[in-house]
Amino acid sequence: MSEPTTRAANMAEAARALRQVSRAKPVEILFWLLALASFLFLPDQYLLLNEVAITGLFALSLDLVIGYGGIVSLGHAAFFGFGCYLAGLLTKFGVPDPLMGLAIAAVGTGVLGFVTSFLVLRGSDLTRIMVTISIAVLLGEIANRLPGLTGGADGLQGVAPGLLLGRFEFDIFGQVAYGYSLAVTFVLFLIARRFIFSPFGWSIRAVKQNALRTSSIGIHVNRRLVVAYTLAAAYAGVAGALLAQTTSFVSLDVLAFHRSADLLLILIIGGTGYLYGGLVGALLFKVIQDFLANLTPEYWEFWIGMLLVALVLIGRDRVTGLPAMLIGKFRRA
Amino acid sequence: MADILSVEHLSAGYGAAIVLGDVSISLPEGQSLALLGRNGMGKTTLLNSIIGVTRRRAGIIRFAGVDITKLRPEQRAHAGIGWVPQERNIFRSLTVEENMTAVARPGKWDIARVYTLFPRLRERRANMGNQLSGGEQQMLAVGRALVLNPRLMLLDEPTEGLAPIIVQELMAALARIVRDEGLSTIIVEQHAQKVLGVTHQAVILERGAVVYAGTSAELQQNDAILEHHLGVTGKKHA
Amino acid sequence: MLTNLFDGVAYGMLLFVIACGLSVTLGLMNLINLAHGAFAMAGGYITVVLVNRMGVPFFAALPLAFVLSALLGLVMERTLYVHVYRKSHLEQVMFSIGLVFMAMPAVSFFLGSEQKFITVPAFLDTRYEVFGVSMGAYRLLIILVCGLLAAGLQFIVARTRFGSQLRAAVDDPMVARGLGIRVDAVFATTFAVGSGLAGLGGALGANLLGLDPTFPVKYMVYFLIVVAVGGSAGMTGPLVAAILLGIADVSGKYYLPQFGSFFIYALMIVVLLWRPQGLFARPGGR
Amino acid sequence: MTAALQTRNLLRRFGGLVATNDVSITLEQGARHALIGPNGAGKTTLINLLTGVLRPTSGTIWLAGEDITRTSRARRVELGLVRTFQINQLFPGFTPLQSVGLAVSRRLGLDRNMFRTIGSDPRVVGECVDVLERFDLIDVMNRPTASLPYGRQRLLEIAIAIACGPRVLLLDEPAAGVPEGERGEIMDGLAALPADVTVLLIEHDMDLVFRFASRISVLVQGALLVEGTAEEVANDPRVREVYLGDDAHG
Repeated sequence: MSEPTTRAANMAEAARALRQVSRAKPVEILFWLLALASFLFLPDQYLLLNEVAITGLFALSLDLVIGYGGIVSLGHAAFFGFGCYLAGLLTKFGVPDPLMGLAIAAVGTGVLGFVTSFLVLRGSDLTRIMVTISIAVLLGEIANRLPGLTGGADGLQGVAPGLLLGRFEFDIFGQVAYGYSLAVTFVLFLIARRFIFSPFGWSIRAVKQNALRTSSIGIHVNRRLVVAYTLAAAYAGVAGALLAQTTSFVSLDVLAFHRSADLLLILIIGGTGYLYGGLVGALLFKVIQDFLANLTPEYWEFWIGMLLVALVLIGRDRVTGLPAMLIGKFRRA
Repeated sequence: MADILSVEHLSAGYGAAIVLGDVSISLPEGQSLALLGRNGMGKTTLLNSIIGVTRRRAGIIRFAGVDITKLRPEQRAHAGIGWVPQERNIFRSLTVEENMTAVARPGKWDIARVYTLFPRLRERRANMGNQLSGGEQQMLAVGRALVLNPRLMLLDEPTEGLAPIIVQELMAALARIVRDEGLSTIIVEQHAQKVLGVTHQAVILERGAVVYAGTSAELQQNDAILEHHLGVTGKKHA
Repeated sequence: MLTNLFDGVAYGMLLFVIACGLSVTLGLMNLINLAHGAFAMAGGYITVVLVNRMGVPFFAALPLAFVLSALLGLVMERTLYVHVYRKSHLEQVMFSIGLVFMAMPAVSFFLGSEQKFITVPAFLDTRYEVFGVSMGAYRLLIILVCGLLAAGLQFIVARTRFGSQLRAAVDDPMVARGLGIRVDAVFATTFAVGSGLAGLGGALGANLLGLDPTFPVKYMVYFLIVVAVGGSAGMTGPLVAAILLGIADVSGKYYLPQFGSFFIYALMIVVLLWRPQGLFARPGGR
Repeated sequence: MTAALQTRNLLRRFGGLVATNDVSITLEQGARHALIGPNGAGKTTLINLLTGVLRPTSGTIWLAGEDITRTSRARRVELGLVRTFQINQLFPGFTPLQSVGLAVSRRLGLDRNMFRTIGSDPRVVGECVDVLERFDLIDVMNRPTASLPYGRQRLLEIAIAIACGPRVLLLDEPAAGVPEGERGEIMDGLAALPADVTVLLIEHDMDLVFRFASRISVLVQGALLVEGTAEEVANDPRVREVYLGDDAHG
């Protein structure tokens, strides 16, 4: 059909194009260098940064569900809270090792995600929203009704994780805590990134774009979504476990509706479907929240709500398109 | 007589797909036009563009001398275009009578007159839209367009999938509306012979373009053109 | 037992009046509006201000709650909601949650965050014993008013030209437009009336459901259940769903208090597993 | 020789309506077969039955001698029965290369891999280039699908199907919605289909049908009216009647 040389060139070009998508871009490396720098040079902010890292991981998990799987969930806190309680209880019942706790929380929450995925994957967007909210509410009710185990409304007291790697103690300044959360988030991010650019990950993105076509090329759509949902649940569980271990406290609030809703806002701020949205959004959200909470301690939610409404009405593309446009101009110049 | 409808250089489709390219047709007031062509040649898209539910790329549509290109579908209906969609699209949770009252506008066509035209509908007046046979649905779709009291009726394959006896009844009613009432009408049909006897004008569409425009009487006599554009041979230069 | 049934029916009818507007907005515009409860809250607080602060008689305040909530709904629909119909469900969810987040602090800023009670006429505090069923006068009033409203709505939807146009627009918006039905106007009207009814329900139910700034979130799922289980094909589905929900919730909390609202959520998940498109959805419906 | 695709007495009812009525159709290996018929003749229902979207009320479907009447949709694709759609079903955010790459990965059984990147297997790259060259999409392979001209998107629709490695390909109106100026590309694309792939073409454009197909089946009201060579079908009085009206020479 075409000259052998053209074919070779086409092959090389195609291989390059396929590889290039998954290659780390300089801005990504810069991002993680900045994260490392924050650990080295911002000791005053460890507590806040720890929260950012955990929330970022949690939002990354929701991004796998919404941004890649296309499933609208309003109850993702269920997995976060489940992992949180699981890790908290483990330290009380003989598994003080943080990493072991993390692993068990991941597996336990993954199982919960796997089981509930079959409820969530049925029905329309509305049904999904309701089922996801309900699962979170149900878990909240269970936690509330079992004060003997969970401490009920008073929260789980006496969470005491052991030494990290058998050497580092969680200090009150949060240095070990932040380092730990950041490292875990980084590792899980790398895994997620690998996953997303694998053929399996492509197939999940394909489902979101066009489920009909995806099934027509011979891919079992629902099985793919079950895997994505399970993985995301495990990630959320790890994020929750990190919170329990680094703050030594678990309250009913980890399962609350506003956590799921805030998480959506974080993704809207940061953008869905490119993995960094959760991390960037978490940072911006925490900064905005901090700023607003100082300004109007009781009413900051109002401004968050207004931000949400504005982002939807103006269109997030136009908001985030601005920096991209400027960068583009800068590059061309 | 002035044109009730003139379509000028219309190009339209759905989403990214372009079905019509540069189509022009016109119809004098009081006349009827048969819009012919095989399946998938753009007949329905042209009708849908006149009522305003496609994506227009270029061209204008004038109705009674007024440019209606920018009007929304409901405004076009109010201006005097009655539509019988291809799938009939009877509102299924409305009764036969409600299907008409919901859209009726004052004028000489009221529900009583539709019942006189289609006595069958009177018997079924309290039935829900989803309980009707194909023929009844088609009669209702025509009646529903009539009570809009339009100046132009658009009928999309009114006989498709109906039993011959129903087709006869329906065509007789349409002939009465077109001939005796002088209502301007466009009828989309795949089967030329069914409508050429009823209509004044005929247009054949092929792949989104007009390939024949003339009187129905002429076309009826022209076996070569009928065979060429509507038959199955498909030989371009037969 | 019967008393529970009675209370459950009152509760369910209240949920119906609040949520019925939601089912139409979902069916007609495919709009997921999680902020619907905020209109109910608005109606409740309007009544609090009118009755408790301005001394307006309770029965005069109720129609005012309807009218003002409806106006609020109309303004919001024309200025804000109209821009999100064509957006994705995710964006609709975000948008309406944003509205809820704005509504809650706004209310606590102006009116305080504690629970409010509406001063009702004394005769509504009495209870009647009929065949051993103890019936509170206030709940009787709710059943009466909501029953009349449900009947009125049923009449409007089933018998009037407006109702036919509404049903036609839900069935097939494109063809309805093509046949001259002003779908946007029908929808705006419906949105306004739905908001007004939510407001009226919020006013009537303030003392029963508990009125505080968290109201829209607390009952969000309840309203959604009415819609998701009842379907959007007509008024009957949501009414039956609301009454079943009311009875289930009241008896659940009475007989199984240790489970709280656990029962109702579990029940809903089971129902949606069994019929993902709702109990009363018509086959092939949207 | 076993037929590539065969149905026997396929029947599908919707309530009282018989949408597909006792259809028996046989496609030989490598056949170029067209299915024509007026609107509402049941062509879409037949495709849905063949691909497993609908289950037949009665009757049997064989793919290369294997009974697939009850087989799942995805499994039928794995067995080599692939379709295209009348309305484009593409991945607007992927490039043509990525779309084809996904289909190729699936066919090579690499799609369950979670940790290799999609282009790391040279077989995938090679097959992608084969398919893209075949359909003349190489020059746009790295552009987002949504930005391609409609004619190119139609070609990609077929290219993705070919990348699935079909033994039997169902083409649902490949030229629908393509502007006159871009039709040539579609014709070329159809001509470029591998000779060993059996093709069932559903199309209204008779030019295309007669140029492409060696055998034609005419479906009317759910039932097969005529089946034969292009010549036979074109000259069959019953077919003329269906297309021209009740009395073609009245």
